[in-house]
Amino acid sequence: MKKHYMNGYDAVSEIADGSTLMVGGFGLVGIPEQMILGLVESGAKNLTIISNNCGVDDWGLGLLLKNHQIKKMIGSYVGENKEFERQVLSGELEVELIPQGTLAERIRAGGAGIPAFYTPAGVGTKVAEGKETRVFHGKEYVLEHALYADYSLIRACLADEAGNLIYNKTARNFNPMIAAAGKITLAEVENIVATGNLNADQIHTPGIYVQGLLEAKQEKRIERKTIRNG
Amino acid sequence: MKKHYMNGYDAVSEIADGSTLMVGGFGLVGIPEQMILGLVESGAKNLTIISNNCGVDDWGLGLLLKNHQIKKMIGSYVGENKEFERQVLSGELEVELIPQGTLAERIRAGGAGIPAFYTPAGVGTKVAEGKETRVFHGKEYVLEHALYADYSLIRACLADEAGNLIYNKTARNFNPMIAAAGKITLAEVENIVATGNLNADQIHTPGIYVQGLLEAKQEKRIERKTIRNG
Amino acid sequence: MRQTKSNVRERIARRAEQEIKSGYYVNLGIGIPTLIANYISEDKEIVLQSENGLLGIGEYPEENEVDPDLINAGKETVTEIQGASYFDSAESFGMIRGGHVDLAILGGMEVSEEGDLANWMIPGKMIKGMGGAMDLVHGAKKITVIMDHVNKDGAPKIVKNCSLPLTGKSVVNRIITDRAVLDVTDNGLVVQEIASGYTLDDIRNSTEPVIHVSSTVQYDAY
Amino acid sequence: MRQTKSNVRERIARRAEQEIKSGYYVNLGIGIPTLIANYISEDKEIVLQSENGLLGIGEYPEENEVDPDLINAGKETVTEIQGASYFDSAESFGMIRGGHVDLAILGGMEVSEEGDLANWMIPGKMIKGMGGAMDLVHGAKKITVIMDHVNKDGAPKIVKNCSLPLTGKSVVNRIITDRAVLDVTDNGLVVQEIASGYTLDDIRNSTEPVIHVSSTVQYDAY
Repeated sequence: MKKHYMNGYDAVSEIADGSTLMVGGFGLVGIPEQMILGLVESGAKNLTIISNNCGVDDWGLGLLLKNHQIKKMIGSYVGENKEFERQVLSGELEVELIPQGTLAERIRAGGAGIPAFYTPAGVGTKVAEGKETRVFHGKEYVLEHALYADYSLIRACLADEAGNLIYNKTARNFNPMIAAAGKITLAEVENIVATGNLNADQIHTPGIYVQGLLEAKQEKRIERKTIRNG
Repeated sequence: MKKHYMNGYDAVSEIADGSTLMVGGFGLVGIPEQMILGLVESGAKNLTIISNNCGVDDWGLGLLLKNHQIKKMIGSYVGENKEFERQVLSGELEVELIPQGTLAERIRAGGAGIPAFYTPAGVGTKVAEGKETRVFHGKEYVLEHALYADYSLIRACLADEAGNLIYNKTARNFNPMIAAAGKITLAEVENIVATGNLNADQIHTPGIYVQGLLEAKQEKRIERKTIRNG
Repeated sequence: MRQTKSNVRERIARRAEQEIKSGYYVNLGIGIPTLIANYISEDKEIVLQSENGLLGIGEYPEENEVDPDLINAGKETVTEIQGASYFDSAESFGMIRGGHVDLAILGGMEVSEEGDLANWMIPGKMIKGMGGAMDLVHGAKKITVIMDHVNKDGAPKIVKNCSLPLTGKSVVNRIITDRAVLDVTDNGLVVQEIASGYTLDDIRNSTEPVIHVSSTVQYDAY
Repeated sequence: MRQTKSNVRERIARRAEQEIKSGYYVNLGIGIPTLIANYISEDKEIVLQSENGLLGIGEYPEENEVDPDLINAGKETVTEIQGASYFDSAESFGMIRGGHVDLAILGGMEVSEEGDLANWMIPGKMIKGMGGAMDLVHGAKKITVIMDHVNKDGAPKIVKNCSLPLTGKSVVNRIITDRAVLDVTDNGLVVQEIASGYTLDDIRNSTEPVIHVSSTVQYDAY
């Protein structure tokens, strides 16, 4: 039995100023919508956010940005909104950009007890500047370190009371690795079912990684609706 | 559409003497039974086998051992059979023992394009002798390298024609990582269904890792049958 | 014939489609490369990989098929083909980095004669991030870059050394432009095909580095 | 009272069970530690991890429940509890190495006063391999070793320095034997409990390193 939260604010209200948070999602897909709204409500400040993207002007992590709650953003593709650009240029917001695969692997490493690994991405570019590189099998690789978080906020489709999670389609993205890399992992899910109702072969995130559950309806805003015969 | 093989011999007949093979399974669970029998038939020699265990006297990789087809065994727990011991003591068989988690991670690294990583397992023991170690966050880690194979022989429960695989219970074990780490990956499965009949959210091994399929009935021998009221 | 912008894009996309062989697993970059999917011959069996965790991108959905949880790496709503699979981002980039994707077709701002690629940032402009491009250029078995042969000012985009920040060093195998197809080889750039409407001299004059000509070069190729 | 071998095992297992708190994820090593599962109090909610890819080991199966594809790390047929999940070996050891398992209870041949553990090989005897033990000792949040206090010849198994090849250096947090419970601390070994039938002197005489006594030491503890 994992702890249940009443709403987004309830889930995140203990997150202190200055915390490092990992937040699941790719674009607006698979983001913990209500927990992000809860953070807006709690007003936690000086947050370091590790997430692939930073939302849009009026949704997702963009809301925290607008509210000046983010001190540093670590991601692979940001700047989908004007406010992001403004805060970076004015020096209010620190940004660290990481190749997407390196970001995924660094988060995975954090959850899996691997402190560092070598990867080819970024070799010979700004990304590898000042970092150790090494040649294996005649090719150059750069040493990258694990990422960790005080809290991981993720979203899944289904959970059982034991905290086992199942994701829907491309809403899986960074969520499983982020689940494992947080000291405390809170999962926002569309439905919680009784333990025993999920097939053990089909669990994407085992309950061992999850400390709390929030059942909440999702808006699931679409960034770029593209239609076949549109 | 992946290539289909008629039987175990058909699947492995092109494997040349001196090849490096990864073979899925933990104990006798999740091993590609018919492809191992096919190798006995083909007689391929001087094989380097990377697999968690080495079968038992009369089943699994133990059959290749008995037939003197293995030059070197890389695994984490071997010696479940007398013949293994005899060949090691007589110098016929080379053995490299690796902590099980390091073995799993080195195979995963091979498939995922990570040439090397740091891990705590084995630090301060024989396993780390002669290897580079480094301190991260005050703890010592040892550098371990990716493993690769010419052929990966794995077993799954279900496949579709596109090579997507689903495993059953603890028969999953090393199979997914081994699937990704082989130049050529051949999957022995209990049933092949038409493409479109598997749920895309439930695939354990995406078809991109699989080059050939063999549908075959499995004996599934049990090493230690333990019964509640036995 | 004066080419419109959409003519040019279609010409490049149709030529790029020929790079894709039946049985290939392919990653098409965000933007123009994505358009290539519209031109893939129906008799080819192709699986498109999306780095956000989908193998088997289908067509854009009908209005009633739209699933907000199903997008491509460009964040467009898509569908899945039969035989598709979903996975997390670490698996997706393991798949890319591990050399399992046969071909990636990416856009480019500049390509050097040694195959360096710059396609992710312009100094002074807002940095958006490299997304998955830096992983893709080191992972896929073959990297093809598609772009206009020259920039808006008519200056070459194929250069001796990239002036923009690099996405990857020595990573490009083939360049397909509206004017030519060039391979990056150990002996420098080799022209394989010249598009209709252009001469070898046109290509030489609009390409900064020295180019070599393949013994099997095709004129009026596309 | 003279202890039979099975008496001794049961005593150790019952005491070790007290280490397991409700809500814990626990890995029980192969062999004697596996027996602890039989003594886990029913009012505790415990999830047992098996490094071959199962979270939620259940009881041994009834004859008609046996699934050859469902075993524990000791290769015994088992069942799954409600809420179980299966995963691959890389995920399983990521779970272990990443510090997500609350407690691992392992068998031991020797433990040193600094918490070094030797439990995987005896020189001169056939090497079977370390299996997952070297990963477990660095991963679980707490490592408890259970073993007889002395070997067959009556010699201490808790030693100043291990003579056998190590499984891990400075990894053991607590030792539970048939005679005592000892913690490995920065100030050396500290006796926390003494089993009935033994005195503090008995423990001192059968333990090679100097031992300290906790201010809250319990006698006749189990």
